[in-house]
Amino acid sequence: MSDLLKTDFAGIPFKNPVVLASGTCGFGREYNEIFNLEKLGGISSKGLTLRARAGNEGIRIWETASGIMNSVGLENPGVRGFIQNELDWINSLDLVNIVNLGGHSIEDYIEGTELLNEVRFDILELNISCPNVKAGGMNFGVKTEFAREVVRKIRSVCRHTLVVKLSPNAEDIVALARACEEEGADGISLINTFLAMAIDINKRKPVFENTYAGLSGPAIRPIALRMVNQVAKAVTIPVMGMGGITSWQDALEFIMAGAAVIQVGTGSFMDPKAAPAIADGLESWAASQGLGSIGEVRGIV
Amino acid sequence: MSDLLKTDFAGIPFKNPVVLASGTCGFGREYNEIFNLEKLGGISSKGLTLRARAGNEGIRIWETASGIMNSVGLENPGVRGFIQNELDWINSLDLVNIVNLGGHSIEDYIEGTELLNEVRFDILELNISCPNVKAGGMNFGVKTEFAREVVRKIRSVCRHTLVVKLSPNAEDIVALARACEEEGADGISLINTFLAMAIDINKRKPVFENTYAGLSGPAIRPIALRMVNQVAKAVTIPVMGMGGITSWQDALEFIMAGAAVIQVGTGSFMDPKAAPAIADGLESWAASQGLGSIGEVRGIV
Amino acid sequence: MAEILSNQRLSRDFYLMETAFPNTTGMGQFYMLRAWKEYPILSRPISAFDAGPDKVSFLYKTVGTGTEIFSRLRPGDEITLQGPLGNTFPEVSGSIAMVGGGVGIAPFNLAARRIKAASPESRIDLYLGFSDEAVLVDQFSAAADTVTVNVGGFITDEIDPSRYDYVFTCGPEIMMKVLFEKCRASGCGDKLYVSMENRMACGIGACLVCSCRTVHGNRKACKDGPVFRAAEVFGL
Amino acid sequence: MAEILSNQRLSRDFYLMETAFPNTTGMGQFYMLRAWKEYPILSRPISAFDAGPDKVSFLYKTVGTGTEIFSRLRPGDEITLQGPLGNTFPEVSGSIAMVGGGVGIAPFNLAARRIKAASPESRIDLYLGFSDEAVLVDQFSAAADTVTVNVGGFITDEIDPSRYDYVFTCGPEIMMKVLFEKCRASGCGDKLYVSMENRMACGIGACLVCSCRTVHGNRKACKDGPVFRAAEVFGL
Ligand SMILES: Cc1cc2nc3c(=O)[nH]c(=O)nc-3n(C[C@H](O)[C@H](O)[C@H](O)COP(=O)(O)OP(=O)(O)OC[C@H]3O[C@@H](n4cnc5c(N)ncnc54)[C@H](O)[C@@H]3O)c2cc1C
Ligand SMILES: Cc1cc2nc3c(=O)[nH]c(=O)nc-3n(C[C@H](O)[C@H](O)[C@H](O)COP(=O)(O)OP(=O)(O)OC[C@H]3O[C@@H](n4cnc5c(N)ncnc54)[C@H](O)[C@@H]3O)c2cc1C
Ligand SMILES: Cc1cc2nc3c(=O)[nH]c(=O)nc-3n(C[C@H](O)[C@H](O)[C@H](O)COP(=O)(O)O)c2cc1C
Ligand SMILES: Cc1cc2nc3c(=O)[nH]c(=O)nc-3n(C[C@H](O)[C@H](O)[C@H](O)COP(=O)(O)O)c2cc1C
Ligand code: FES
Ligand code: FES
Repeated sequence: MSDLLKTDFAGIPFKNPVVLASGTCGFGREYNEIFNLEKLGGISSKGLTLRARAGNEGIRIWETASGIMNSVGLENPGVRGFIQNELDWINSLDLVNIVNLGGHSIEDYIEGTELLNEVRFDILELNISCPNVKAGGMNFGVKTEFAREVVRKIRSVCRHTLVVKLSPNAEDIVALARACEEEGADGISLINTFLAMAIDINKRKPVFENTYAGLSGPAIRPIALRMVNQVAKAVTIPVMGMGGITSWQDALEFIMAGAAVIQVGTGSFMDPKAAPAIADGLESWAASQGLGSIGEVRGIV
Repeated sequence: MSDLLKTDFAGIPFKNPVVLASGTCGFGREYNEIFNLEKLGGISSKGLTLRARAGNEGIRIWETASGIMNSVGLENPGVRGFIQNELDWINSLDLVNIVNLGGHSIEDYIEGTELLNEVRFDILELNISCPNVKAGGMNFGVKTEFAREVVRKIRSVCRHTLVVKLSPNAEDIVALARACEEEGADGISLINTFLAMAIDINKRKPVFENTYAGLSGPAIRPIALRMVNQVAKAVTIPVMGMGGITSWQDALEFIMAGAAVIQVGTGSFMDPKAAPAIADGLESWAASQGLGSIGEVRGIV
Repeated sequence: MAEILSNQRLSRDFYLMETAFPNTTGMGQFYMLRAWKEYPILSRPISAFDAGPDKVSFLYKTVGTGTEIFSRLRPGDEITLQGPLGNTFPEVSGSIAMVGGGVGIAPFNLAARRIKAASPESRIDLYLGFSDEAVLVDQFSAAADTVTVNVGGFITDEIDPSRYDYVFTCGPEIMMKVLFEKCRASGCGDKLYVSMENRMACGIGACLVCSCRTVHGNRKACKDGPVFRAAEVFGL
Repeated sequence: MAEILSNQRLSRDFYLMETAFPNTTGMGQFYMLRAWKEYPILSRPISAFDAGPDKVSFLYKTVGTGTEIFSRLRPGDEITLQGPLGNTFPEVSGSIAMVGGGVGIAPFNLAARRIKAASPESRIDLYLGFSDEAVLVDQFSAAADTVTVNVGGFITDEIDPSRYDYVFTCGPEIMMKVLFEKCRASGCGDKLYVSMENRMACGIGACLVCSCRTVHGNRKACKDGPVFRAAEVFGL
């Protein structure tokens, strides 16, 4: 791989701007059996919470037109479990190690961040937006002022590069992104899943036990792209864009819209090698256009 | 057609709850050549503005994964043109005649409403949410307090049954719906299209001249359904639900989520007879379940 | 629903598909074609290449999702046809040139045949421009008096519009504009009729996504067109 | 990519599809199948019905979009197979019952053959429950010692679990639970192995949408399963 795709993100060098999205790739071990993970720029871990969680009951996945709804509910081994069993392995790989942290209360976020302060990785991706946790996890990502408060508190303790992951369910995603920047976030990633619903008409009940669940995939790509464009124009910190990216052409749209790095989630379910194929495709395109660096087309729209 | 599907909506009787959505069916003449429009409960006219508009330049339609983006920009003959050339014909049909009114300023809305006060039709559907009009049309539908102001002013002049059509781009769609109810709206319809974006990577430019355009179709159905459910639970006035409905099963999900009436937009492009097929399908289902009325399952989720 | 009678590959990306469908199609009219249920959303507008009482055939080029699905259909498969839709080329007689670029040649088989049938004394010269490989030249030759083929160049270079009473054209917008300028330059811009291939959704005049700006205000490409006087759409 | 060798309709909604694919598939393992590009999003998990060094075949039932696309594939078409995935039934010997309900019978052709090949002295009784029409009974008969077929009733009524060293089952969750209760009642709940058909997205253990609650905490149906001791998943 040439240098065409090298990307600096808030001082962290990515060999290419392609990252596996949180929650869709575990801690990378499984995909590493399918392709060499080091072909990618980075990986974002399954969303961690301070304590281990068993996740939600009932159906966790439902297909919709060009989308999927999930209600995993942050099943994860907890920050300590992650540090014990996964961290060293990910650190042994030559890629950017992004740790995704979710939470249900500011206290949990802070304690999780403090535990993570003690270990080495590249970026903390603060998920203030998981729609599958009933107990309020959502609210931090909806109202600008709640988001501001979490980011301020986490920033004051966090020793890592801090990226805040935004929810498309935010009331005003642009204002919220600006608040994150003001509070010292080093970058923004967006979008998490859309709050959505499905009903089983035979049972006359919601499909999901939590009634609502999170929609991702190509269906929502045009909305995600618009939000990435709006946010990238509004902040000066770099942006990681995601939402329905399945091909290098999709990825390029996000880059042209202003994303420095892109993440691939649902796309990996359609083709487990989607992410490395996107990196290859971007590189061929950049070469074919005679670019010196992919950065030349970033944000040109 | 039996009485199974009869639906009262804010005192207006619908023979069935299936309506063609604004902007996707002109003023009904073309679809009436394909099926008998009177098979439907109603039709919502192309969005009118006080004065005739030529609409937007450039590409107006773009396909996305299970969705379409449009940027028609309210091309319409104006309220007077509509009254002169279309109204009598629609009134001659046995169905609920819904007139959709858009606007760019409160003054225009008021003047349009006053002109419409002079003529006969069943429901005024106030579109406070068209994303394709640069000059602010959007804002009324985003912020609760702006919406409240328009609805208050229009309510004070409007002599027709007033339904307010909400945008999924609203900051807080539930609060906004409540504000509409408080200001005297007789019903709510939702959702209009999602603000979205597409980029032509070869031209390195947005596909649409206005950069953003409105996303509709099955792609956004799960989000629309969630919003309809939230709004239907939050207000006591009746709700018209729409967003990606293509089959009677989809329609039934919206009804179970709380919609009294449903509208079909993009679905008609997939099958021009989608709307009457939905009415037939709902009726067979209601009969097969031994219901006395479709109202028995409304809002049961 | 119509049954596919044949679906033949003519070149790298041109196909000819014949379907069983009762119709009375005018020259220049099109159908909305759909060979899938949910994905993609929109049906695809394709001109009638030929049409008899119970058959319609289509000449199409694979450019994306929809046309690629068409190319995989086999005899016996079903396809949904909505149409015929739109207006027709004017039923004129005299000496007529028909200039097609790429798959824009499609309507001129039917157009040439129809005009010849109505006024056998008319003279029809076909100009067909291809980017890599000519197709169906024999078939077109049987329909017209002469056929001029250009591969890889500019078909508009081959024609002298002043020699004709009418010129019909269909193809890339840029080609049609060049031809219009050529006609205008030789003082006969009003002879030229164009078939506009705007993107469409409903195909029947209800949604206004296909609007053409014309000197007489907006017109719907699907219903008022696809055929317009060139001066109406390019004369602005 | 694998080539379809045959794709045969067996009854109203059961199909047997044979594909050319090099593999070493264990009994009870499955593949993620995909015969489309973008729509629907997810690939479909289907158990191996039979597997040789360079062929895998699948017994499937058409229930929705994905399986209907499979049913339209013809010999020579291509399909994407990801796998083999998941764990296998335990390699046991002795007297073994295999109880399949509906298309849940699929894994037991391979399972019966593999166990017979490894320990020819083992006795295998197959119990196949169908809702409307029995299929492939000859093929199953060749793989096992006895085959008991039930159409339209409860296959779980036919079996006396206490007669067996092991019982394997796959089918609707309600059927598997009934069987587990039956085994437990006759004091042999620990003999029973179930294959769980949870909804899946990644199929490889990365996304956690297929989690099973077990007595040992969550397990991934796609990676730790699909085969579990029944007492682990139903014994809660
Ligand atoms: C009235 C009319 C008659 C037509 N007649 C024919 C015909 O006889 N034969 C034929 O092959 N084609 C014809 N077309 C064009 C044809 O409709 C498009 O090529 C087709 O819709 C592309 O579909 P797709 O899914 O394969 O491509 P998509 O995946 O939708 O798009 C692939 C490429 O085609 C472009 N495209 C998409 N829609 C159109 C369109 N409406 N016009 C021009 N470019 C488009 C896109 O920008 C993209 O670059 C006609 C179009 C119209 C409006
Ligand atoms: C490990 C495993 C092995 C399987 N082996 C086989 C097999 O050998 N043969 C076979 O025919 N099927 C098998 N299945 C079930 C098969 O995966 C589903 O029937 C298939 O995914 C349905 O896809 P569809 O697009 O046709 O239906 P959809 O349109 O997705 O759904 C149609 C109906 O099927 C139900 N459904 C969807 N996915 C599943 C699922 N994973 N499990 C149960 N019900 C579901 C839906 O609720 C719906 O009612 C297996 C499933 C798993 C998890
Ligand atoms: C099964 C699943 C699990 C997810 N879990 C998490 C998570 O734990 N933390 C998080 O920040 N985002 C999570 N997400 C959201 C994705 O990281 C991503 O933001 C979203 O799916 C949009 O991208 P996509 O359309 O490419 O999937 C999850 C998504 C899916 C589909
Ligand atoms: C081409 C097009 C034009 C539209 N024009 C209008 C309009 O003039 N006024 C309006 O209120 N909604 C308009 N809409 C929005 C639809 O009425 C509807 O709210 C939206 O498309 C979601 O429903 P659907 O997914 O069934 O299409 C338009 C939608 C489309 C696709
Ligand atoms: S395509 Fe709908 S009006 Fe022409
Ligand atoms: S399907 Fe993804 S973990 Fe099992």
